Amino acid sequence: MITLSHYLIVSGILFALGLAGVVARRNIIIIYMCLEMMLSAANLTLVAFSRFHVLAGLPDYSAQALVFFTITVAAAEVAVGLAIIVALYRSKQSVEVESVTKLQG
Amino acid sequence: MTPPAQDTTASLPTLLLMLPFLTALTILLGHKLLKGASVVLSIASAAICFVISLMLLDARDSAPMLLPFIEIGKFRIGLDAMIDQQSRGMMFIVTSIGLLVHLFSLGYMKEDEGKVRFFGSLSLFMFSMTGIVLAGNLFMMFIFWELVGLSSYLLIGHWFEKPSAAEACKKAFLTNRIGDFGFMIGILMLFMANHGDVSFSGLKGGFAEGPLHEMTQTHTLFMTLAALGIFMGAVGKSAQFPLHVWLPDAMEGPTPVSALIHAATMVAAGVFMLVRCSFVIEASPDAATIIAWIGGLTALMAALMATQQNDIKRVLAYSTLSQLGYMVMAVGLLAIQVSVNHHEAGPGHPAMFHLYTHAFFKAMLFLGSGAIIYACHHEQDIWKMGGLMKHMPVTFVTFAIGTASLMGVPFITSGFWSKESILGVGFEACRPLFWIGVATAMLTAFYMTRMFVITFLGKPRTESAHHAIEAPIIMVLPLVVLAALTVLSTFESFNRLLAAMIPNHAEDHPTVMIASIAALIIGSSVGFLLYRGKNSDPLNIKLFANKFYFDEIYAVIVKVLQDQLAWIVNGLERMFVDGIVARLPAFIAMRIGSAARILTGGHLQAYTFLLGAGVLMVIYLVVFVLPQLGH
Amino acid sequence: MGHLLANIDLTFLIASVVKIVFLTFLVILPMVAYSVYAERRFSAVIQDRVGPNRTGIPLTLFGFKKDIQILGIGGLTQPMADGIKFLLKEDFTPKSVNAFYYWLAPCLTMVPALMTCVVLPFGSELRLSDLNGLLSWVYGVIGMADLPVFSSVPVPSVIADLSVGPLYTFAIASLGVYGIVIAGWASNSKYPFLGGVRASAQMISYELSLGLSIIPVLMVFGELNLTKMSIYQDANGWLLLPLWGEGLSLARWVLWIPMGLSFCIFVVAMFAETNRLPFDMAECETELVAGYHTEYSSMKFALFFLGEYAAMIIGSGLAVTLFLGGWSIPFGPLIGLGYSAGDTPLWLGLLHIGVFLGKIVFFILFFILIRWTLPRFRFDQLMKLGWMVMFELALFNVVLTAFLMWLVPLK
Amino acid sequence: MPSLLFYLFALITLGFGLMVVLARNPVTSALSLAMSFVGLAALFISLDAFFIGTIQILVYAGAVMVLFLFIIMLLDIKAESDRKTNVAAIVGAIVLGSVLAVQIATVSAVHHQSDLTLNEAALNLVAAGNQMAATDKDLPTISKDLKAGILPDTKLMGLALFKQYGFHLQVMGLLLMVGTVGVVVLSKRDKEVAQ
Repeated sequence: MITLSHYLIVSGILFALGLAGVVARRNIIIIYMCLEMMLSAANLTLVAFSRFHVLAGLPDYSAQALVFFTITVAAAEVAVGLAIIVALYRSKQSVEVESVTKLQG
Repeated sequence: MTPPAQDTTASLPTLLLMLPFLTALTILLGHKLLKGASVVLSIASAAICFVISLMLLDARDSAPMLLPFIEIGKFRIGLDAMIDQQSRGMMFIVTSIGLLVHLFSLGYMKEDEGKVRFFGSLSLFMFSMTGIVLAGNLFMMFIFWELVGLSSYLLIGHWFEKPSAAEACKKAFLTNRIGDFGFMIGILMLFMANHGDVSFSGLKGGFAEGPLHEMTQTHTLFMTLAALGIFMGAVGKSAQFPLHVWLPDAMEGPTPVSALIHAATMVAAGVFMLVRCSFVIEASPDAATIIAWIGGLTALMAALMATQQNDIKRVLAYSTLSQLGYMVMAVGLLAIQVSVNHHEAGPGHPAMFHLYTHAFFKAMLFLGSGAIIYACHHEQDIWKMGGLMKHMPVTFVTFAIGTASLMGVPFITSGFWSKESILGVGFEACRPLFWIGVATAMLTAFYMTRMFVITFLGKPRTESAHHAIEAPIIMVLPLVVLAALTVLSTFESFNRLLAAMIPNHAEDHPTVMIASIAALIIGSSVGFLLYRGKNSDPLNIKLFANKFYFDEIYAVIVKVLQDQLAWIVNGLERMFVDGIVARLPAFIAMRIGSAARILTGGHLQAYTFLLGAGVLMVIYLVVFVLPQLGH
Repeated sequence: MGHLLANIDLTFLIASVVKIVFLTFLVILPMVAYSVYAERRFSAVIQDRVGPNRTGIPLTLFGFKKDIQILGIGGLTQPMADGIKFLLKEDFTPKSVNAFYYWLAPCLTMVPALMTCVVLPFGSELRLSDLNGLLSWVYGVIGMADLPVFSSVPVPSVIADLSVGPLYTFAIASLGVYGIVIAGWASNSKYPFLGGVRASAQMISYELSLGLSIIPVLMVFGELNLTKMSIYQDANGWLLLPLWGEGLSLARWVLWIPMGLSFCIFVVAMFAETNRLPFDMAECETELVAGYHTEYSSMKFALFFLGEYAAMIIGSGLAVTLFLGGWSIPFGPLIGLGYSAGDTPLWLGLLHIGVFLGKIVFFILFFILIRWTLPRFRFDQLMKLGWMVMFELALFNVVLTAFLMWLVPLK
Repeated sequence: MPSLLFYLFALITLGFGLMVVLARNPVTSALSLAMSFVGLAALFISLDAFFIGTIQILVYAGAVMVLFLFIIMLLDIKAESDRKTNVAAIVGAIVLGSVLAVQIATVSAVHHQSDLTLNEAALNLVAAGNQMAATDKDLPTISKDLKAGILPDTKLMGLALFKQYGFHLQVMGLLLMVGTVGVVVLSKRDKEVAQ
């Protein structure tokens, strides 16, 4: 049977994949996608906990409300982030992170 | 002496103080709206103030609180009035001359563009001066002292488009600042010595029996310095040597202003304050001696300078300086007399008496000169006038009365009596100063005769003088009133009103009277003989004409001192500010920064890697390590 | 599905598969095919032409004198002819395309369109036990009397009775945009690319109005289950035709105004979502040759077409279910044709399915009529309309509905 | 059987997730992520979170990923070439990712409820319905659904959002609005620069 830890492990692997992607990839857009993946992995954890934490015969909907908020924030974040990427592309003609090293000490 | 008839509440002095202020405020804020009405407003407020001061003449001595100002714990400063004989009399002088100057200005400034601004400033000046006169403590006096400085700055610089006027107002203000600085130090010293009480009554009590009494015994130098600090204020405001340089230049302002500031009020404020604080000076004889000598020196020097001036207003300005020197000398002399001879000081003070008589005739002279200048189409050089006796009879008569009074024509002029009382004190307290006073009196007679002869007698030297006609009635009226006051002030019955001003002098020594009459006769006859019918100055003494080169000397001193000081300060700054405060931390920060810059490669992935590694570490610690440690 | 995963049973699975096959292959795909035909005939009528009228069963190939025309109407076999033509044409793939995505794109268009239909209740329910008499007669005839018969529990005429019906539809429909975008991009050619970009911008923009427009409807129903909505409308009058049951109440008549507004917004947004004229910016011939499918040919091209028509049918189905009573017959309860749970005879269940399909056909004809009546918008006008008018209107409608429901509460 | 479905969807989620990280072509990455999200949505639904699952598809797969695709196509971002491969970053990523995965797996294993199965944590809808019918009289539809053994997921979600998290919801609205304004400002070309 499927247990809670099954879901948690899937979520953990997805999160690790996202993190690895963020570290390994150079394309900012893909880094962004990996971030979204990490957020979704966190969502999966939340939903799993929501379902396994039965409250008066029902799933714990507070966790799902949190997921809802996460998704909303992520949507806003994507919109702003992509706008920034477009602005970046306009000035650098590139979306590689190597081209954005102005903060270099 | 009439007994005080009525009780004084705080309302009359408050009204007296606030009315000009509100007027000034209204004019300042609403001048666009009010336009000509603001002139009427200003004059009305001056008139009301005059009426109030007349009402106050009958008031009883009191110290009403006008407004609470600052209260921090025990420390409190209030605007509290001190109504006594001195302030009542001074108030009368200030408001009466103020009102007359207002009226005179109505004619004199008729066509001026900044008329509204001028009247606003006048109201502000009246407010400040009222504050000084009413002040019951040194803080309040200092506040209004500064306000007087401000309003005189505004008035002298009324024609600020003229570079010389702009320079003059700046000079007056800066010079006053030096004096004010000393004044503030003096106040603070007294503040410290008297445990935070600087009200006049409190100080007086302190000197009689209190902390200050002990201080005068134990710390003589401290008290001398405090007295000199207070005196510094008077030096600035009353234009005593060495800060006298601003007063002649201040003649750049409109003539009514000269009359108001340099005859009756602002310069008198210094003397007024000295008399108020006379107990401070009396407590330290050294300071009294210095004050007396500075006064005498100023009187003599200014009289010498006045003999070679050609500008009618400048002659009067130097004569003012000279008379102020007289007054200051009187303060010092009386203090010497009180402290050395343990002569009990009476209610009246010779300096105040001279101030009071001088105020009237000097205001009249200034306004008269204003009328002359107005008639001669703003011509101020006396050598371009002449023969004005026929053209301006009223002015001539009033001017003659004023001149006589200033010279001290015996028995019939007020100036004679006040000068007599000062010389009398001098004769008793300090002989050298007495002779200086006599010399000054002689010089006064000389230069006044000179000016009078050149201006009014002989023939007109220029077209404008030829076509001069009597000034309009609004300008002549104040002259007549002032002349009447000048003459009246010799009469005992009139003097009763201003009892405080009249010194209860002892019988004068005959030497004094003989010496002063002789000085008058010698001075005026030499002047008359020398200048009658002349078209140019027979004497030509560069030293006097150039005012002893004071301005030039100051310029050099300031330049040299400033450069040296700047050199030292620059060196200090390089060493401390640049070196220790700025460069050293910058160097340290730079080293640390270049050590830390390895961490910030600007590579997003490296940052993320570090972040991820940190998260891993935290999880490891929280989940695996901490439970084992028993958390 | 948690329960479903745990308690999965074979009957349910088989019934679902039967329903999926029935709906997809026996209803939607033929309808798609005939929609194309209808479009051609309808446009011909509008333009005073004849249209395709000759295809029949080609008996002449076999030496007969005359082809047979089905039902005597020329051209009814045209869709089959078209299908054969598409299958037999050369499947040309340009050299510069990204081959994998070029292949993927048509599938991505077709699949979501068909997937959305699972939540549509296409009929009330089918009481198959009505057939038991017939069945046992057949069994008797073949001599095997002990074969199983249908249980008395009626089969609902919906594939998946989800509690998030409309949301699911929108979710899957929103995936449809991938097909167009990928097609435009993979073709590696500028007109398809422009078409793809336009299509994606347009579809994302109008999704907002589409979603917002049904919120008032959901508020009125208090439900997200499409089956329940249909049942309610059957008993109490359609949303846009509140003439019986509770529909005669004041509240429903007051709410008729925002519902009408919702319906208009929904239909307009539906046009934009399906890239139909007057909003077919993604493929407007005058500007973009043929838009995102310029480089496609043969069956792949046909799939785009099928996808578009399938989306149209599903959209119509949703509009019908939400606003026009779904499978319900007008005045059904009054004339004895209403639905009653577990007590609906088989013939009535079949009639309901027929009514549903009839409404969809009506809607498709409406789509076609609009296409051949209205001129095309300009792209900026389209976006402006979407963001500046439809969006605000839909938002306002939500507020209006809430206000009206507060003013005149429903029972 | 159900286990099979879970493994299928988990495989879809993780496999396409891996594709996102590995794919050279950004379009492949984006589409893989969309597919991964679809798998994730299925996992959500397997946890009875119908609403969240639908929203996951609607928002992420339907809108967010289309935006990504849109930007990728608009900026015409090409696949990365091999020459630029940063070995250190890749090694770091592999190490970090695997350590994190192992760590999370270990942490999940020590969770006190990690062995809980869905059957053990069964929902009791009828009881919940009865309770709700008793306490919340103004929510008849929810309790009716619950008593009928149906989970009215969306309604319960709405109840939680508007009853417990109303303020948070409004903050979200504000955030979205700020985001909208920010995007408009950011993507507006400076007219002078453009000239």
